[in-house]
Amino acid sequence: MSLHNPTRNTATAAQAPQAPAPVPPAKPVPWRPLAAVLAVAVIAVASFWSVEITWSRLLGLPADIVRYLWLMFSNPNWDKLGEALAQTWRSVQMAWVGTVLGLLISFPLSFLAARGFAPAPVRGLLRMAFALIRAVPEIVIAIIILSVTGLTPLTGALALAVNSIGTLGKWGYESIEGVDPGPLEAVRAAGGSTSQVIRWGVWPSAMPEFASFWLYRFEINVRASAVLGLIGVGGVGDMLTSYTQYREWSTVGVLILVVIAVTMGIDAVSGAIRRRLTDGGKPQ
Amino acid sequence: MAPATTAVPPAPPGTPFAIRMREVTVRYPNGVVALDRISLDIEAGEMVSVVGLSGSGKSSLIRTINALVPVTSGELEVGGHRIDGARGRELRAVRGQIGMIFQGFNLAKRTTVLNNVLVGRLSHAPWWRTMLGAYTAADRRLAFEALDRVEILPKAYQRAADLSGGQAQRVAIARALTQEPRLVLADEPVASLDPPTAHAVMGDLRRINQDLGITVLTNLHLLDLARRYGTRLIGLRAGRIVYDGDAASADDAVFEEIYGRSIGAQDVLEK
Amino acid sequence: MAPATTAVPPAPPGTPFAIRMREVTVRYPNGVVALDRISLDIEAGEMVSVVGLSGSGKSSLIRTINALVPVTSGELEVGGHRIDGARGRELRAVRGQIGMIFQGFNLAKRTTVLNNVLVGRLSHAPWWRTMLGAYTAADRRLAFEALDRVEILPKAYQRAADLSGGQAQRVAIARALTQEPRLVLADEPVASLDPPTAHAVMGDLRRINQDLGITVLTNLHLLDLARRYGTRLIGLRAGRIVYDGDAASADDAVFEEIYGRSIGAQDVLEK
Amino acid sequence: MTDLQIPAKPRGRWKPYAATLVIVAITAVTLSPQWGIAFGFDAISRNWQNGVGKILEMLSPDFSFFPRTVAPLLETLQMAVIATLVGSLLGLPLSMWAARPTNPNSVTRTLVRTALNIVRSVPDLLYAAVLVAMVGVGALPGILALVMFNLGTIVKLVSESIEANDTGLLEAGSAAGGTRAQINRALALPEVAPAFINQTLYVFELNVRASTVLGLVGAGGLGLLIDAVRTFYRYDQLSLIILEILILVLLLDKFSDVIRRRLV
Amino acid sequence: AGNADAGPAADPTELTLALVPSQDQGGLVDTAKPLTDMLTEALGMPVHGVVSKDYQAAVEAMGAGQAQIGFLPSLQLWQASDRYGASVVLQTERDGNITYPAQFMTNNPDKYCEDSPVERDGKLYCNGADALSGPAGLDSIKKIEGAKVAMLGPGSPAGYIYPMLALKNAGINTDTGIEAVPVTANDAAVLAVHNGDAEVGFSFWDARDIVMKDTPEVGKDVVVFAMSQEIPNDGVALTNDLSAELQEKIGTALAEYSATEEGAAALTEIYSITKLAPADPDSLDVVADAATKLGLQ
Ligand SMILES: Nc1ncnc2c1ncn2[C@@H]1O[C@H](COP(=O)(O)OP(=O)(O)OP(=O)(O)O)[C@@H](O)[C@H]1O
Ligand SMILES: Nc1ncnc2c1ncn2[C@@H]1O[C@H](COP(=O)(O)OP(=O)(O)OP(=O)(O)O)[C@@H](O)[C@H]1O
Ligand SMILES: [Mg+2]
Ligand SMILES: [Mg+2]
Repeated sequence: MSLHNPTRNTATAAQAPQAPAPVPPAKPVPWRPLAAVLAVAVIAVASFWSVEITWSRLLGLPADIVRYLWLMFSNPNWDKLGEALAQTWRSVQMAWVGTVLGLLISFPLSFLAARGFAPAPVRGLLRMAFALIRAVPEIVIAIIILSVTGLTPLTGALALAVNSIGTLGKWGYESIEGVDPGPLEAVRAAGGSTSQVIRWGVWPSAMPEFASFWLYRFEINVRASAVLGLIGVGGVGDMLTSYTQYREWSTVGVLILVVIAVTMGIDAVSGAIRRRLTDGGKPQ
Repeated sequence: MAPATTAVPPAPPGTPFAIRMREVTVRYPNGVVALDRISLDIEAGEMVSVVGLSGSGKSSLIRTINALVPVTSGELEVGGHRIDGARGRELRAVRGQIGMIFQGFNLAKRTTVLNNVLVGRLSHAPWWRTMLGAYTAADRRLAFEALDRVEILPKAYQRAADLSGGQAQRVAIARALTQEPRLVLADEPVASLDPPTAHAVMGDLRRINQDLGITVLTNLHLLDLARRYGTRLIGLRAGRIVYDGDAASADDAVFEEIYGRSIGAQDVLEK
Repeated sequence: MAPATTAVPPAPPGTPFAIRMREVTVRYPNGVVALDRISLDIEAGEMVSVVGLSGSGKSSLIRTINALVPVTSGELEVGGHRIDGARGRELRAVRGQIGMIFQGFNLAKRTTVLNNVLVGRLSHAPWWRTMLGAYTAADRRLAFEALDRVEILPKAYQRAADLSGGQAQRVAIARALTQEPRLVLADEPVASLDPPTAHAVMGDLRRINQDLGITVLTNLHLLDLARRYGTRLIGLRAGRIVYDGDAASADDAVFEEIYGRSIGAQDVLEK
Repeated sequence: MTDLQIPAKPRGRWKPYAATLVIVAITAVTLSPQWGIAFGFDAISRNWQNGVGKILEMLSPDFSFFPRTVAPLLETLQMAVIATLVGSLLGLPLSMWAARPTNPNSVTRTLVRTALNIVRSVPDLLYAAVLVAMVGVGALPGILALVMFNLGTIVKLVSESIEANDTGLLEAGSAAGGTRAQINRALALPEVAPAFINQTLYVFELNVRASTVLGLVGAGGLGLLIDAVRTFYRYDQLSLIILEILILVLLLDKFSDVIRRRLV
Repeated sequence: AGNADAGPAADPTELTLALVPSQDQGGLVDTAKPLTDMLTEALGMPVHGVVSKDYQAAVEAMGAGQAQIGFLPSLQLWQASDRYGASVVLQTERDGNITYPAQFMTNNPDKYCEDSPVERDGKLYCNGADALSGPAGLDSIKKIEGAKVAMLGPGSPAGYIYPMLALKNAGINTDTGIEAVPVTANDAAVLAVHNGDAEVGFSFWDARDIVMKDTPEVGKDVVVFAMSQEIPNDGVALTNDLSAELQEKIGTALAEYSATEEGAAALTEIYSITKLAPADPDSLDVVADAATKLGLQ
C-alpha cells in the first residue's frame, strides 16, 4: 500500500496521457425548455419592439425622483397625521376582517381543490371559481357587494374577503400539493381518514406556509384598500389617491410614511411567526 | 389455488395477522413492474426478513401489503381481509391494525414527538378527539408506554425536527407500536443507525414478535441482522422471490444469488 | 506541543494534505460541546476511519476540518494552512483542494449530474466561466473522468433527482474527485446502501487513496467496513478520542470501549 | 411499565392559545359596531337579491363587443410582458440577496430587505400617479409602476421559498471553495427555479389585473376600457372583458400547474 | 337600519348621502360632514355622508336603495334619473354660474392660435379664450385633425364628452381623425400636453392651476386656445322611494342652507359651491344627447 506516492500529482496529470478520454453519453437536447425559452424570447422581443415608448425619458428619471422625494419629505404636512392614522386604522380593520373571512372560507376549499383530497370535478369547479374571482376587477366585486351592504366599511371588508378567496385558494392548494408526502402517507397507513390525514399529515408541514401567505394577503389587503377607497368606504388608500391627484405632495409624504410603517410592521410580525413555525423559534 | 377470501374467517380481535399473496403484480404508472407475480404466505406470528438489491421491490412489497400502492393484478389478503380493491372505512380499519415503519421515518417534523406517536391512535379514537388533538388518558398512556419501550420517553414534548436520526427512527417505531398492531411492516428500520442502536431496534422488533406474538415483516440491507433476527428470510430480485427459507441457514451462496454475481459489478446498480 | 504553524511549510502543489489538530474544541451556539480538546495528527496519504455513536462528534470533526464549523479554541492546520480563523480567498483556496462527501449527499436535485459534479471546479475555474456555466473542455473532461471512475458516466445528463440512493452517493464522490483534492473527507458515505454498493463505494475510496495517494478520512457506522478499508481507526466518544490505532487490530474490546458497555443500554443513545 | 417517568409538559405551551386569543380579540374589535366595521348579517339577508341581480346582469356577455377589446387586450399584455420580464430578471438576484441561506451577511441582507419592504409598501396606484408626473403618460410610467410592484412581490415570495427549502446542498459549494456568487449560481439557482417561475407567472397575472391602474396613467389597455363600459353600465360588455381575463388566468394556472409537476 | 315593514309609504328612518366630488374643479373634497350635519338637524333623522370617487358606485348605490341623496356630476345625474328614476332637484352654482366650460390646451400655440396669447393670472390664453367662458375659439379646433390628443375617460364631461362633441360638430371623425392619448385625471391631461405626450389636451377650466403647484412653468408652456360649450354643474338627485314630502323637505333644507351666510361660506370653502339653485332639467338634455351620441356601441 503506497501511502506516499511522490510521482502522482493529480488525477489527470498521470492519467490523461495514456487513458483514453471517457466517452460521455450524447448530450441530450432539452427541446422543451429550449422551446419555452424561445417562445418567451419571441414574445418579449415582440413586446419591446411594438411598444411605443420614449426611452429617453428615463434619462431624467433620477433627477425627477430626487425632486419629488424633496417635495414629499422636505416639509411633511404633519397636520394630516391624525387623519392618516385614523384612516389607516380603518384600512387595517377592513383588511383584517377581509383576510379572516377570506381565510375561513378559502381554507377548507383549498383542500377540496388540491389533488388527492376530492373528486376531480369538484377540484376543477373550485379552481375555476378561484380563477374567476381573480379575473373580476376588484372594483366590480365591490360594486356588486355595495348593492347589498351599501357604502359602508362592511362592503370594503366583504369585497376584500371575496378577493382574498381567489388568491388564498390558489396559494392554498399549491402548497398542499407541495407538502412532503411522507408524513401524509404515515397517517394514511395508520388508518387515518381524509380529515385526519389533513389534520396530522398536511397541517403540521403546511402551517408555516399558510401562516405566511395569510399574513402576506393581509398586507395586500391593507394596500388594496386604495381601490376600495374610490367607492367611498374610506381607508388610507383613498387619501393617498386624492392627495396625489391634487398634488399635495407634503401630505402624500406623510401618508407614505404611515403606509411604510404599517407594512414593515406586518412584515416583521410575519417574519417572526414564520421563523417560529419553521424552526421552532430557535435563536439564529 | 382457490381464492382464500371465503375460506378464512376474519381474524378475531387481538390475534396477529397472516398475509396471503396470490400472483400479485404491481406495475407503476410509468411502466416499471415492481412486483412480478408474487405468491407468498406468511403465517400469523412469524418474523420475516426481506433482503434484496436497491430497486428490487422490497419497499414496493411492504407498501402493497398496506395498500399504499395498488395491486395491478392478483389477490392479496391480510388477516382475512381482502386488500386489493378495498377502500374507505374498511381499508382504514385494517390499516389501523397494521403498524408501519417507513424507510424515511415520515414524521411530521414541526409537531411534537408525542403528537407523532398519537397518530397511531387515529383509527381507534373518536373523530372529534383526533381533530382537536384531545386524546383520552388511555390513548396518551399507550403512547407514553410505546415511547418508553423504545427508550425515548424524555423527548416526548420535543419537536420531531430536533431529533437525531436514531431518535427519529425510534419515534417511528413507537408510532407503529401505539397502534396496538397485529402486523408490523418495517422498511429498512436500521439504515444509517450505528451498530448498538441498530441492535437495540432489531431487539425491540424481536421482542414485540416474541412477547406479543405480532407478525413482523422487515426489509433489511444488512445480512447479519437479517440472519440474526429473522426466523425466515425472503430474497427479492427484480420483483421476484429468488429465495424463501430459514434465515439462519442462508449461506453466502444464497446471498450471492440474491445480490448478483459480484460486488462492484456495474449491473448490480441498475434497475 | 508547540504550534505547528511556522514549523510546517505549506504543502507544495499536488502533494496530499496532512491534518494537525491541537486541543481543538468546538462548542455550538446552543452550548453543546461537540469536540472536546482533540489533538490529532493525520499524515499525508493515510486512510483513516472514524467510528462512534450517533452524536459522538464524527460529523462535527469532519466539518470542522473543512471550516464549515468554526473552531472555538485550539489550532487546526490542514496541509500547512492554518484553518482556525481563516477567511475569504485563502479559505476558499484550501477548501478547493479538500473534497467533501456529505452524509446526505447535498446534491442540487433539479439540475443535471454533470452540473453537480462541475461544482467541484468552482474554485479552480475563472469566475465568469462559473457564472455562465461555460466550463473549459479540460474541466468537463475532469468531470467525465470522475463520473467514469465511479461508473456512473451514462447518467451524466440526468437530473440528480432521478437517481437512486446509491447513484446519488456516487455522484457526490465524483464531485469530490473532480476537485482534484489532496484530502477527501467522507461523512458516512455508505449509510443506507446495500452491501454490494457499499463495498463498491468503499473500494473507490481505497483506490483513490492507494492509486493517487490522496489522504482520506471517512466516518463509518459499519465496523466491518472500517476494519476492512481503513489503515487507521479513530474512535470518538462524547467529543473525545477514545481509540486511535491500527484498524486491522481493533478487536471487540476496542469496539465495546468506543460504543459503551452494552448494546441497548440507555446511555449510548443520549448526548 | 406501570411506573412511567412521563416528562413534565414543557412551559410555553400556553403561547399558541394566547396567540389565538389575541387574534380572536382583534377580530372581535374589528367586527364590532363601536370600534370596527359594524359587521352584521341583517343587510345581507335583506338585500342579497340586489347582488344576485347584478351578477345575473353580467351573465350574458356581448360577444359582438369583441373586436373593440382586441387592441386594449394586446396593449395590456404587452405591458404586462415587459414589466414581468424586467421585474423578474431584477428580482432574481435580489431574492438571493434577501434570503438567509444565499446571503449569510446580515447587514446587506437587512439592507435589501428593508429597501424592498419600502418598495412593496407603496400602493401601485401611487407609483402610477407619481411616475406619470415624472416621465409623462403612456406605457412607460405604467411599466415602471408595474416593475416596482413586481420587484417587491417576487423578492418577498422567492426569498421566502429559498428560506423554506433545504439548504444543506449550498454547503457543498462552500466545501468546494466557491464564492457566494458561484454557489448561488451553480446550486441555489436550479433549486429556486420552480418557485421563481411560478411566482413570475403569478406576477404576470397580477400585472394583467393591474391594468385598471395602468389606465390611470394613460397607458390604455383593458383598464381604460373597463372604465368606459362601466360609465355606461354596459354589464354585458364588462362580462366579455372579464371572460377574456378569465381565460388568461386559467391558462396561467395551467402553465404553473404543469411546471410545478414537472420541476418540483 | 330602516324598518321595512312599517308600511308601504314609510320613509327610511335614516338617510345616506353619496357625494361624488366633481373631478372638474380645482380643490380636494374629502368630507360631506357640513352637509350631513345640517341635514340631520333639519330633517330630524340621522344622515350619513359618503364621499365616493367612483361614479358608477354612487349611482348603483342609489339604484339599490343604499343611498337616497346623491351629489352627482351632470352625466351621473342624468343616468340616475334615467336608469333608476331618481329626481334631480338642485344644481350647484359656482361663482354665480350653474355651468362651466371645458378647455382645449396645446403646447404648440403657433399652430392653433390666430392671435398672440395673452396672460391672465400667470396663464396664457389665445383665440379669445381669455373671456373665461364658453364657447370660444371653436373655429380653431378643426386643426386638431390628425394630432395627438390627451383626453379623459368617457365619463368625464369636460375631459371627454363636451370636447369630443365639439370635434364631431366641427366635422372631425373622433374615431379615426385624431390619435387619442388616454389619461384619467385632469392634471394628467395638462401634464401630457406639458410633457409633449400630446399636442392637444382636454380638461376643465382651469386644470392648469393644480399642476402649477409643483410645475409653475405650466401656465406659460400650455396655452388654452378654445373653450367648449358650457357644461351643467353637478347637482343633487333624490331616489324615488322617498315620499314627496321628504323630497321636498330635503330640497328646501339644502337650498335654504346655501342661502344662509354661514352655509354659503361652508359650501364655498369645501366644495367651491356658492349656491344650490333649483335644477334646470333641460340643461341635462345636452348631457344626455352627448352621452348617447358618444356612448360606446
Ligand atoms: N412511485 C414509483 N413510481 C414509479 N416507479 C417506482 C416508484 N417507486 C418505486 N419505483 C420503481 O420500482 C422498483 C422497485 O422499487 P422499490 O422502492 O420497491 O425498491 P427497493 O427494493 O425498496 O429499493 P431500496 O433498497 O432502494 O429501497 C424500482 O425500479 C423503482 O425505480
Ligand atoms: N448545528 C448544530 N447545533 C447544535 N448542536 C449540534 C449541531 N450539530 C450537531 N450538534 C450536536 O453536537 C453533537 C455531535 O453531533 P455530530 O453531528 O457531530 O454527531 P455524529 O457523531 O456525526 O452523529 P451521527 O452518527 O448521528 O451523524 C450532538 O450532540 C449534536 O446534537
Ligand atoms: Mg426501499
Ligand atoms: Mg453525522
